[in-house]
Amino acid sequence: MKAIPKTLSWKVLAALLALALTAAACGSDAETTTTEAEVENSESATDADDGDEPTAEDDGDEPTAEDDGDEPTEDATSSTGELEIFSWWTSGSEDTALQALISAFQAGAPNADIINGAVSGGGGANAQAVLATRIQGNDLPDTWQSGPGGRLTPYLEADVIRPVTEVYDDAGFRDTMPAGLIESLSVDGEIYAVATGAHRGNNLWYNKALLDGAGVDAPAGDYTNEQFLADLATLDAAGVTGLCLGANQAFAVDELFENILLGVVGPEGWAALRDGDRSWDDPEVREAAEIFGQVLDYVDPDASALTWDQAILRLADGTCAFNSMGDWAYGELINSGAVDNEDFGYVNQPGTDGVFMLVVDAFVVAKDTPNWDLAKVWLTEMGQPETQLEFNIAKGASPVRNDVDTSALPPYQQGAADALAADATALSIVHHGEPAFQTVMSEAVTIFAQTKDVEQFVQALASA
Amino acid sequence: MTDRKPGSNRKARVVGLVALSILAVVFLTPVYVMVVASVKPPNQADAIYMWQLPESLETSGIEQAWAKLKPNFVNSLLLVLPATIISSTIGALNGFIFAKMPFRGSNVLFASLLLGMFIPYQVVLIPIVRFLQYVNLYGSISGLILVHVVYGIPITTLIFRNYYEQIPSEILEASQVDGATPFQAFTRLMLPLSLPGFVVAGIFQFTNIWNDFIFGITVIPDPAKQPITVALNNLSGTLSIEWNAVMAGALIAAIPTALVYVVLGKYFVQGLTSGSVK
Amino acid sequence: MGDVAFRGATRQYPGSDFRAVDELDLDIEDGEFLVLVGPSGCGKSTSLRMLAGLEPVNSGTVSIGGRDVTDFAPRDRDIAMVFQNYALYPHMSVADNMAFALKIGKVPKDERTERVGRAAKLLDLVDYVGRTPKALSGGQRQRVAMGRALVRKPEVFLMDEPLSNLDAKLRVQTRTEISALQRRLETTTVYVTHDQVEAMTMGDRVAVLDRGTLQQVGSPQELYKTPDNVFVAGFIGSPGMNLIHDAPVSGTTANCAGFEIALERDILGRIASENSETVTIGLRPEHLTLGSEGVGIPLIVVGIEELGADAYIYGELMERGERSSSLFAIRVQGEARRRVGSTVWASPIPGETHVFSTKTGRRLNDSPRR
Amino acid sequence: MTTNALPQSRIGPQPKRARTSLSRFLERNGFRILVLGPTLLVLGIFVYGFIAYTARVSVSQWQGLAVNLEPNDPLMSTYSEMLASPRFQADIRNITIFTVLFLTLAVVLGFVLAILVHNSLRSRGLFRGVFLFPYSLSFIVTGVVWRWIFTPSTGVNLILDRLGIDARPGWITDPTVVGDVSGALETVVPGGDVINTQLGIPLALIAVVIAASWQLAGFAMAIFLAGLAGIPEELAEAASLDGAKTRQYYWHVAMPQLRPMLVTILVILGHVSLKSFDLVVAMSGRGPGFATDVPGIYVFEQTFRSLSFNTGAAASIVMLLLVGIIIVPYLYRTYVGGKS
Repeated sequence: MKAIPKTLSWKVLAALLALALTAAACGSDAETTTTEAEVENSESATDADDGDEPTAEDDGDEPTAEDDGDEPTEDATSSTGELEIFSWWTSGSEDTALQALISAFQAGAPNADIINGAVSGGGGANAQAVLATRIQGNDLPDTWQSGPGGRLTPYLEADVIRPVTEVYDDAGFRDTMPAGLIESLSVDGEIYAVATGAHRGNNLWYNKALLDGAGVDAPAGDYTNEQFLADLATLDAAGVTGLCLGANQAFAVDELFENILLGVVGPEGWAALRDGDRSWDDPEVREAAEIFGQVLDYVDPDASALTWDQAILRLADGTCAFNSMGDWAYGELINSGAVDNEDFGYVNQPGTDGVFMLVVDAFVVAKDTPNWDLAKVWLTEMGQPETQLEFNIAKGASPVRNDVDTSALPPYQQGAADALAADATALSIVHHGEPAFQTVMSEAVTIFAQTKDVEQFVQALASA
Repeated sequence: MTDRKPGSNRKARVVGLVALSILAVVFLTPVYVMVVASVKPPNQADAIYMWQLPESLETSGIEQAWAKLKPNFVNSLLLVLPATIISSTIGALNGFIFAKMPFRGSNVLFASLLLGMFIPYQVVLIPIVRFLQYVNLYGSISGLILVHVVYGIPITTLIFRNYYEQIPSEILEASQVDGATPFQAFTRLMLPLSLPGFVVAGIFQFTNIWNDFIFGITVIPDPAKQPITVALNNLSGTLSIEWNAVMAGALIAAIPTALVYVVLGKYFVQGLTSGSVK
Repeated sequence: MGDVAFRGATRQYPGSDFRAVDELDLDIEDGEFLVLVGPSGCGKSTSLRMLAGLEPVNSGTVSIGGRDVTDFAPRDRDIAMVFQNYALYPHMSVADNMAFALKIGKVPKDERTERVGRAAKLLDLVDYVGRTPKALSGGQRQRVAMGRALVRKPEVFLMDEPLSNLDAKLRVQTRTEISALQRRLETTTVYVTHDQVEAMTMGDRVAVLDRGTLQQVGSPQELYKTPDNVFVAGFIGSPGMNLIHDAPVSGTTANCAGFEIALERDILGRIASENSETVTIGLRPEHLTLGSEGVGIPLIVVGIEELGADAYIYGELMERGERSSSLFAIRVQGEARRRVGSTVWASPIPGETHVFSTKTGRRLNDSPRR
Repeated sequence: MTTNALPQSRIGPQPKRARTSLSRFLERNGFRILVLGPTLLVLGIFVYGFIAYTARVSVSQWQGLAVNLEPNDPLMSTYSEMLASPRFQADIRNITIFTVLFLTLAVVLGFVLAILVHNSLRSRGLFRGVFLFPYSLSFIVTGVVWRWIFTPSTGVNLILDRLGIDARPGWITDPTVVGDVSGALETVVPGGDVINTQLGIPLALIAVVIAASWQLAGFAMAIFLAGLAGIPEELAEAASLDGAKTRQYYWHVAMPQLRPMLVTILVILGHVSLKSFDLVVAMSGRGPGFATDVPGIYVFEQTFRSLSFNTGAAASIVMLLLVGIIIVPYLYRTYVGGKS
């Protein structure tokens, strides 16, 4: 047996050194390939790291520090400095859409830099965790992605966002955006966010070939839950799995229930439930739960292993006939090579014809931001028709302005945009409920999916 | 090796090799899935096609992943190397004290130190951010290093304590009699004998810190300074996920850790054999 | 000056009710070779470790060269130690092992090399200085451990059973070498062993410990000839002293399995003052002769240990018609062998009888008393 | 050398003994203090300080983004509500079962791998690398791969079919909880129906156990390998002469020798297991009927999704207590009660 070679420790050291050198080499590469907007920033970061003085660079991006101190002296316009934006759009179409917003901003404020802080994962859950932590640390981005309705409540309670009403007034958004939407972004007469676009949540997608094969008529606008259940039964008898569901993610199951509920209670009932004017112990909620329970009987047995995108792909490849999912599914279907109105069709969730379940992306602004001027540019540019168009083409959503020329949009989105302008709206609870209630509902849905205990279910909702 | 040793006769060897090969295939199955998915076009990188070989090699996933991960790769190295070395060294010193210089109450202290490993990290995020802001390290790699070092200490201490227990105390007593101070005993005797301990602790810390996501994301808000896991996570969007890029990214991100195993794996075993005094 | 003194030195391990070393008082002279001997668990190693500073002293003091070193760290005591398992530094070469203490002590390199070289030569290790301990035989390792102590030129050498890991032949050889070396260097040496032969052959003086208490200290001859108590009597000597417990005293004699041994008057006086009716009689094997039938102590032969020139007959004592379990040894010479199973009669040589108190185990003979 | 020299040394204090008790204390303990001091300081803050903070939050009214440390009324109401919730009960059940199964499988697998690799004369390094590789991957991605594999209609079941194994387990989609003892328990528990979940083994967890073991068995193997290498060959030879079969040797001779390694593995994997989050989120999420939900997810969702900071904090305190119940007696026995 040999003793430890003395040289061994040197070998290890050498290996570490090699790693470090690789790091350095990659580092120099990195500087040349970062996007223009980040170049300055990442260079300074790398330099500082090399110098081993990480504390020194902090001052650079802490919003509380008066950044304007050094730079604005060179250029006296207010449109300089850095704007940190924070979202959960990091990849694919979402990233493309975000870049549209960023270029619009850069056109409006050519001397300003953008720090694009984005954290993906868990349907924005990671990003929200980071935000919650940063709020506790009083270190907020200048502007961040949020939703309307209950999503704004925690920020307002913590007093960390500021009204942006003046943007609406200055840019004339009030006249061009749906009142219902503006309402959902408002509290006590002040508006707190600008929307980038709206997704429709209450779509029922179906595989045309499967329905035909089982002798089921393609659903039309007046589709009812009775018909839906009958069709599911017919499909089942024909050996076809009725419903795809991405139950691996809780939100997909929640959304199925939400859509069924909207079909039963209608837009007014929905608003009443949301506002607390109606109890969740309501007979109509029970009825919706009953239907939900029956629908679940036809769900793909693989559902718990599938994410929403896998579920919609299963619909495209003919594994199952229906899927209830927001219209972000459309892009996924098209990407998979399926053809609209040929391979798949869509209809509003039974009973929700003429209602638009709103799933909205919007940006709020930090109350104490030193870069309010830049934030104003950001929000104003975001609401411009061209930006809205470009953003929503990429994102697969509908512009929230009613004066956008939607002819440039693909057929589905044209229809959705028109519907947004014409239909009654309901604000999604799954996406825009108050966080605490939303969690309770989600847990109740998960339990109900196993127990089918209507009483327990409505009690859980009612007591939340 | 003699044939009398259990497990070393020819038949056992063949059976062993067969068993190993089967296990290796089983172990590599998920890796196969990853590799295959990473060279497919995005819409083919899904469970439905998971077993199928790609029709043609598509490098877009790899390119996309590399482009996005490259800058953060460097950050991770700048983070992981010092954090691993520092926490292992502190663990070695602590382990030395607990194993070879016990004192009244040292076992209670050690046990309460170990409890630190079990803190659910989610719940300390907010205090961490506040603390780091207080000491002016928030948002910096140094701050992240500090966090990883602190939460690494219990584990490295445990590893080194268990390792040092195996080294006969007489060696240390001999050094005491030979006039060495505790510090000299540590640097001249224990450290040269500690390589296997460092390999175990180092592997664990390197992998843990390299793959950490939750601290990286909360302590450093600036994307230019974030570690690779955050960038890897960001390869997938919220509503659109290209699994080919994510899988390729995961493989790229695994290179340094895998490299560490290849380089150190040998010494992991070798070091201990030659280090023992029995 | 390398004299050593224990004063009431006591060590009690935490959580133990028992004192590993109980108020040890012991003086070791400069240049002396003192052996601490006793059965395992007697406290001999603990005593040595207290002297080395490896074990704290709960009460009492330890001093070296007149300095109270009780609270000193080992490195401040100017001692060198050889451990039972040698405790060589596994990652260092033989030379580095020996030079370690000098390096720590900032001895200049030239002198270091010179001293290590001399030690290596002395210990016949010259060819091995570049090897690591792994590559050495047991005997070589033992010599390295010695060498490591030697190069230090300390006030005191401490050796903790340094020969126990060697085979029998090597042990005898090394034993002589160590003794010779010590005599040459004249460095105070405290040597721990459980082997009384080692103790008797090596020590200038021997200290016998049992259950944490010092039983007797003296030259090997003193211990052999005038053991202070039953324990020392039984422990020292190979085979040990034959002991007959609870021998009833009547008149001027003690009855050993039917054989009456006459007791001197002053012994009888001490028995009387103790208010005791029995004594323990001790007889060395060489102080017994084979008597004719009916004369002496009756024994049934259970075994014979043939040593060539002479032999030991081991027999079981017949007490009141029953065999006792304790073995009796008789040294016989020449042709005086007996069959196993036969009965022999052992008759003590007058004047060579040791008498101990039944109650205290202490020696009752009139002898140079301590 | 005589005794009369000694009293002197007692009376006339030696220069070195003249030091104050403080300096003597420092001389003896200086190194310990120097080493452990900083560790204790930072861990005091980062572990115990933060635990205290968390405990305080858990009895506060803090919900929403604004810090609110007002004590709750009644003080423990967050706990009582949480402990009664079916989800949290399921989480406790899951994490307990998961930890037991995962530790068993990972240790056994790691041990078997270590023996095989240790005894393989050829390609030792290659195999070691193969088995260790999963450990280098990020949970967030391996979870996805394993979700694919355990998707019943497209994953591993296809391979089982191909191999002629006629079982189509539901894996992570299986909501079944076998061996439910909650009914039986409630007859024992005074007060009746405090148990709002099925106390049994959720089958969906087994898939997660397999995935976690796949990822971490290599680490266990590596540590066992190091341990095996440290066992002297004579032991194997002696065992062989004593007539031990290979299996008996490893069980009766090698395993006891590896006990310190086993402790290291159990503690390290145990804490990984109890905190599991990433893997489960990416793989099975909550699972059907919370069959694979774990406290880690609960803490995250309560804290950052529901913004119920008090509930999240309470859940993590309960997690810590759970750990405490399991680990503290063990730590005590191993490190405090035993040898000193």
